[in-house]
Amino acid sequence: MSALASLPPKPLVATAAASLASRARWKPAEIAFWLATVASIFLLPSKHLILTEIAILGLFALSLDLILGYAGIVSLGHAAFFGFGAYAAGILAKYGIIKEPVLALLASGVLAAALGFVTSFLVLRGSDLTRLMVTLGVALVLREIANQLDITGGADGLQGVVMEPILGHFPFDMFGRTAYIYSLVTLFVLFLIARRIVNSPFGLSLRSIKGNPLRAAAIGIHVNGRLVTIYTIAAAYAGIAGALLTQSTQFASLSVLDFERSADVMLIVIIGGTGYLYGGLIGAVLFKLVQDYLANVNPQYWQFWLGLILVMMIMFGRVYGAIMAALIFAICTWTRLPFMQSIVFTLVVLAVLGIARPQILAVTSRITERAAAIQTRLRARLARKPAER
Amino acid sequence: MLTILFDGIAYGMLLFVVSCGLAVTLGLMNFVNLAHGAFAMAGGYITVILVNRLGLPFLASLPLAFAFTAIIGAVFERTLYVHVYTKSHLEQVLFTIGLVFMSVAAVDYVMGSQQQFVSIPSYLQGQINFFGVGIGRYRLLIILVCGLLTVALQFALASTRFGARLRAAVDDARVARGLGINVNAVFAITFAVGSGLAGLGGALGAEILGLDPHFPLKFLIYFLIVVTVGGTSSITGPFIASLVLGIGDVAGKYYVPQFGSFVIYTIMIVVLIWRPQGLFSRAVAK
Amino acid sequence: MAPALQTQGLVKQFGGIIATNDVTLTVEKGARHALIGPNGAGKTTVINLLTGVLRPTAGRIVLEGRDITDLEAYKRVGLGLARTFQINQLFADLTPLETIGLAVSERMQLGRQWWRLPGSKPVVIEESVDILNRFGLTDAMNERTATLPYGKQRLLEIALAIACRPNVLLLDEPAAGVPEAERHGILDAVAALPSDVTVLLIEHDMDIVFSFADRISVLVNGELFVEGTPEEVAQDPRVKAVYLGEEAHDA
Amino acid sequence: MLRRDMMLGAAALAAIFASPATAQDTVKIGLIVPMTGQQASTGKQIDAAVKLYQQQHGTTVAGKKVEVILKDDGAVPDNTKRIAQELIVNDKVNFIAGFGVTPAALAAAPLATQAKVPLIVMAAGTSIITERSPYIARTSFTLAQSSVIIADWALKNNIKKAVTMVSDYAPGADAEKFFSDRIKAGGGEIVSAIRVPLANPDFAPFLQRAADAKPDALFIFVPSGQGGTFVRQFTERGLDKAGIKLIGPGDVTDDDLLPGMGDAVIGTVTAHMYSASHPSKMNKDYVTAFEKAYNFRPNFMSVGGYDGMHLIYEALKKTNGDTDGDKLIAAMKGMKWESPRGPISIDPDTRDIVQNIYIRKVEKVNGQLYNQEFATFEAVKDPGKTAK
Repeated sequence: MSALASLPPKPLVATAAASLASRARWKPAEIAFWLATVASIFLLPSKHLILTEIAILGLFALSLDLILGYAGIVSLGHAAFFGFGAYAAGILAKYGIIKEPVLALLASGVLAAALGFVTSFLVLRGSDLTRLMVTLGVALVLREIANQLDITGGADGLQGVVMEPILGHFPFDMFGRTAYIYSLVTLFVLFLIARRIVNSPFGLSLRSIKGNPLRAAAIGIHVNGRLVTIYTIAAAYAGIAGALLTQSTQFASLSVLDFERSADVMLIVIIGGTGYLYGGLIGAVLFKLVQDYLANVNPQYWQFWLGLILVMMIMFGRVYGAIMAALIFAICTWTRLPFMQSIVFTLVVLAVLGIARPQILAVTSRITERAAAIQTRLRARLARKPAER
Repeated sequence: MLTILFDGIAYGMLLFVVSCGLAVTLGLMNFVNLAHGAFAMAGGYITVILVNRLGLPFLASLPLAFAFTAIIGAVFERTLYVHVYTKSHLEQVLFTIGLVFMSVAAVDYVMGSQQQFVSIPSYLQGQINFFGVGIGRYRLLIILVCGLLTVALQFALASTRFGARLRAAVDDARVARGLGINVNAVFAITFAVGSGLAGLGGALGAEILGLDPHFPLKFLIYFLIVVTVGGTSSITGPFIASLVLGIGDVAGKYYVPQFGSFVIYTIMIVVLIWRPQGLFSRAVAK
Repeated sequence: MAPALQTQGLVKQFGGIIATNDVTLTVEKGARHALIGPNGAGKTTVINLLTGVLRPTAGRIVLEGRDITDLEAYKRVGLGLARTFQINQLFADLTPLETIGLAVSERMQLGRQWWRLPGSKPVVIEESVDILNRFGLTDAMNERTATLPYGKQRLLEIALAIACRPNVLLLDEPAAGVPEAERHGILDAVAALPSDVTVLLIEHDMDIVFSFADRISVLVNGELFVEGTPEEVAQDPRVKAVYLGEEAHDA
Repeated sequence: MLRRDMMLGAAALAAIFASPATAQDTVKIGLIVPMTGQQASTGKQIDAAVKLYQQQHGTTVAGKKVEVILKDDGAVPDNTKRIAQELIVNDKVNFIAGFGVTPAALAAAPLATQAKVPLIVMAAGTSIITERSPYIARTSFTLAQSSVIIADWALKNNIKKAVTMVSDYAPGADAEKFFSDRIKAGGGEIVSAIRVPLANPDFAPFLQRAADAKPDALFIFVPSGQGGTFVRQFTERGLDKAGIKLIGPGDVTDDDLLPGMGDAVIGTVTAHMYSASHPSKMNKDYVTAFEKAYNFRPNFMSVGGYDGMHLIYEALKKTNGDTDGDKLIAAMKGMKWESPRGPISIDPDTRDIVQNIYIRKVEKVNGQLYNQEFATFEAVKDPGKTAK
């Protein structure tokens, strides 16, 4: 290794710079995703209300993904920040402290961030289970506090929140159009920032901490400092999501701090996949649409089918599991099987599938292989064509 | 004063019986079974059916509740759970929450959404006055049953051949297999016993905690608190944690009712900050 | 001129077990110092104490005249103390380029910047590529670390420590687990370390130690046993009796 | 380009909203109740009663077809609000009804005003709800009604010292306030006021506190569903033998749970607007038909749903099928009819329900537990409003 070798060739540096930047480049699928959300404003006017809820949930899930997917912090109490932001926005509006929604939204985010900063020190130590329970405990204590205080309206919820028009120009309307566009814009802006964060040197250091905190410290990274930072940022995101909910529904209730809300957002992020930002968004879309569909088809027992989907997804992989669950549901629906028989039928099928799992997995993996082979062949052919021309 | 202490102990013991199955699966098998409450609920409903509909004596139905839930547990273990042992904790959470959703909806349909009550025989109702201390008979029964169980469990895990095999299987499944231990069977039995214990807890607890289809979700938090506070490396940890939480909860609600509901969460947070691995964990340097 | 690294009466107890007992060690600037000892002598514990992974029960650690006994691990790196691990501690999901780039940008205090893309600072990239080039890792720089062959991972392990641009480098058995055929690559890399970097080498393999070190300390049962030049240590009858005897016994 | 898109979208939107509501001859009712979660039993009772009403009275009124759209809100208020909004905006419902818990009703109230859609409260029982919008009418009850009446009864029956124990949320606070005020006004004393967390597994410490205060009676309000556990622990602790009377609004001896509560509850005195054993021909028919159809006993939530449907049907008859919100609410005001619970009417001033409150005692009839009515306070208005 001579002194000459220590001067790396120029093209190598260029390739390196390019490959480092490639992760942050916009991919066609991403652009398509955002175009689709813009299109939904115009194409699905009757769905704006549920879409608003999905956008808010997506932002909330994005927030959890920042700590779970990028820093490896599990949380079963993320609703603490969501709820804190929700109540903050409600109180700011109700008592006329900050009337303009966008400013109030930012203020709620800042307040939630402050809470996140303070509580972040509780999640620095301990195993996953400890973190789950400490975060859960924080959320439950907050819920109790909100229940006892007068300013939050206790168990009645915070009523009588009246929202001023956004930026003084765009009033919230009955059809939820303003609220939807407002939520989408907020989501998109925050997504851009999050995307920047996770692709930055700071984001890289988070990924290294998630992968190996011991080594991260050994190359001079202040592990706890970084964790506190990202936890605080995530808390701000969750707080803004909560504030959006309050602003679009014009009230806040104790349910914003519920355990179920924390658990749902966790499910959403895991379903959608962690550590690529879109997981939370896609998970939110899927989860909410499926839930809404099932609850409309079967208002009493939709949870049964939702549960079945989760079980199957873990047993047979996300795609195959979901398909198989959908098949079982379809069979029960089309044959108009009474619910009692549906339960029995499903349990029997589950047991059989469980016993035959190795064989089924063999089949599904073969299908995946075929699909992959076809895909590569297609790609190869597509790549060849222009060259031939 | 002493009555409050007594009630606290009874409540803690109840928490312990319902949760100890979870401590076993989580601590020994390293499996996060959030559907634990569903087994407890199954035990409760089995007792309701046996006692109220079939007219069996309450005391006789307790072991049956244990046995039936254990069988259900074993069936689920063999067909479904066995595939999920090697998955990550987060996936286990997803899987078992799915089972909870299914059980809640199914039980709601089959048994109705209203609360169910077990007909408690008259000799278990009311209080005994013991030197001025009011002692509920039913709560006394809970303490007795739970006390016996704790001793039996401790003995089974520490001093029997099965306990040794289980510990071996947990430490290193491959080595244990090499030693001729049927690891699958050991896990299945452990899981079944854990479920059975939950079922027994559900049967005993229906009277005090109330029994409705929402049970597995409503008490999930309590199970988890007991297990995390107690640590998962032994049976004594969760046992003492249950007692501390039970007495703390009851006393807190009695003396400072307006802050009553904070007590249990506060205890948990403080303990976990102080000892992140739980009160009674071996200091494992992993 | 203060020595590069010094310890005074370093003690570490785990419960009732004394892992390190009254270790007083001095590593001079620019030295190639080796710390040897039989299995379980507490060599890795010493490294963990020096780098701040563990806190000593008693004693002091001084880095270039500065007391770092109570300093957190990451701050010691900033002061120029870097290490490698006996078992690879890498970032499985990152590429070697990202890994080294991360260390370089952290050293330049750029790691908290969240608004910049990692590829946008030419200084960082040039230095990263330079380091990768020196360790022959440029071919694989864009692959996931977890998919690299073991030998390459081992090189990355050392390159990563170098990327911290240390004044004092602690090498914990750099050649551990590397097949004979790939060994010389590692040893070359170690031998090519800049001469102004002080190196403390923890090693098991006597060939490596004697070909590399200009000073050797022998650790037995957590205590410093003998210290001297390679010749002195090799001649020392007590070392022969205790250390080499055990080594022969092991084999 | 973007501008053109927006214009296009706006045009599409305008077209959708401008188009006349499809099928003018259908009247749609959005029924939002908790069908899952802890309040699920409320939803199931109401849903069953609504279905029964339609079976008995047909699905056509004033020449229009009445369609009920059932939605589950899980008693989560932001769900309730969103669902209500969707029903109004997308399904163009003419009524929204149901509402298992107070926060859910409060969340939806502004929508009723904005959209001028009548909102029928079939369950939630806090006084203030009907004041939140001029389009709200209630067919359930208010806690103030039963709490004040049971206080009157207690004073008459020589209960001077009472302990109140209520669940810590709005209806509980209402119950506590109206009962305490009445008792104090009548020369009685509240020795201890205990608030129990809403989600509470064990009543032991609170009951011990109540026992230690040695009152003549314990006034209890817990949401329906928790009553059973409570009463059993009450007797387990021997409070009944210590001579403490258990009194309260009827939620604690909910007909839905009463059959399974066991003999412990016998003797509990409550004030409420409905008992499944109300001795009228109409009620007997109602209970028989209900039990035949669903295999469980109707409770006070069910009559809230049943009468809510009746109110909607009658209002439609009066307006001759006109679904204008103002006209419908006007038609509802002052409406009187005979319900399974007895004679009831809608107060023309407050749109709240006026009904008889019965004092009942739990007894065993033919081996089954029932709330047997033994005294009646006629045409009770909501004291929460008259007090003002």
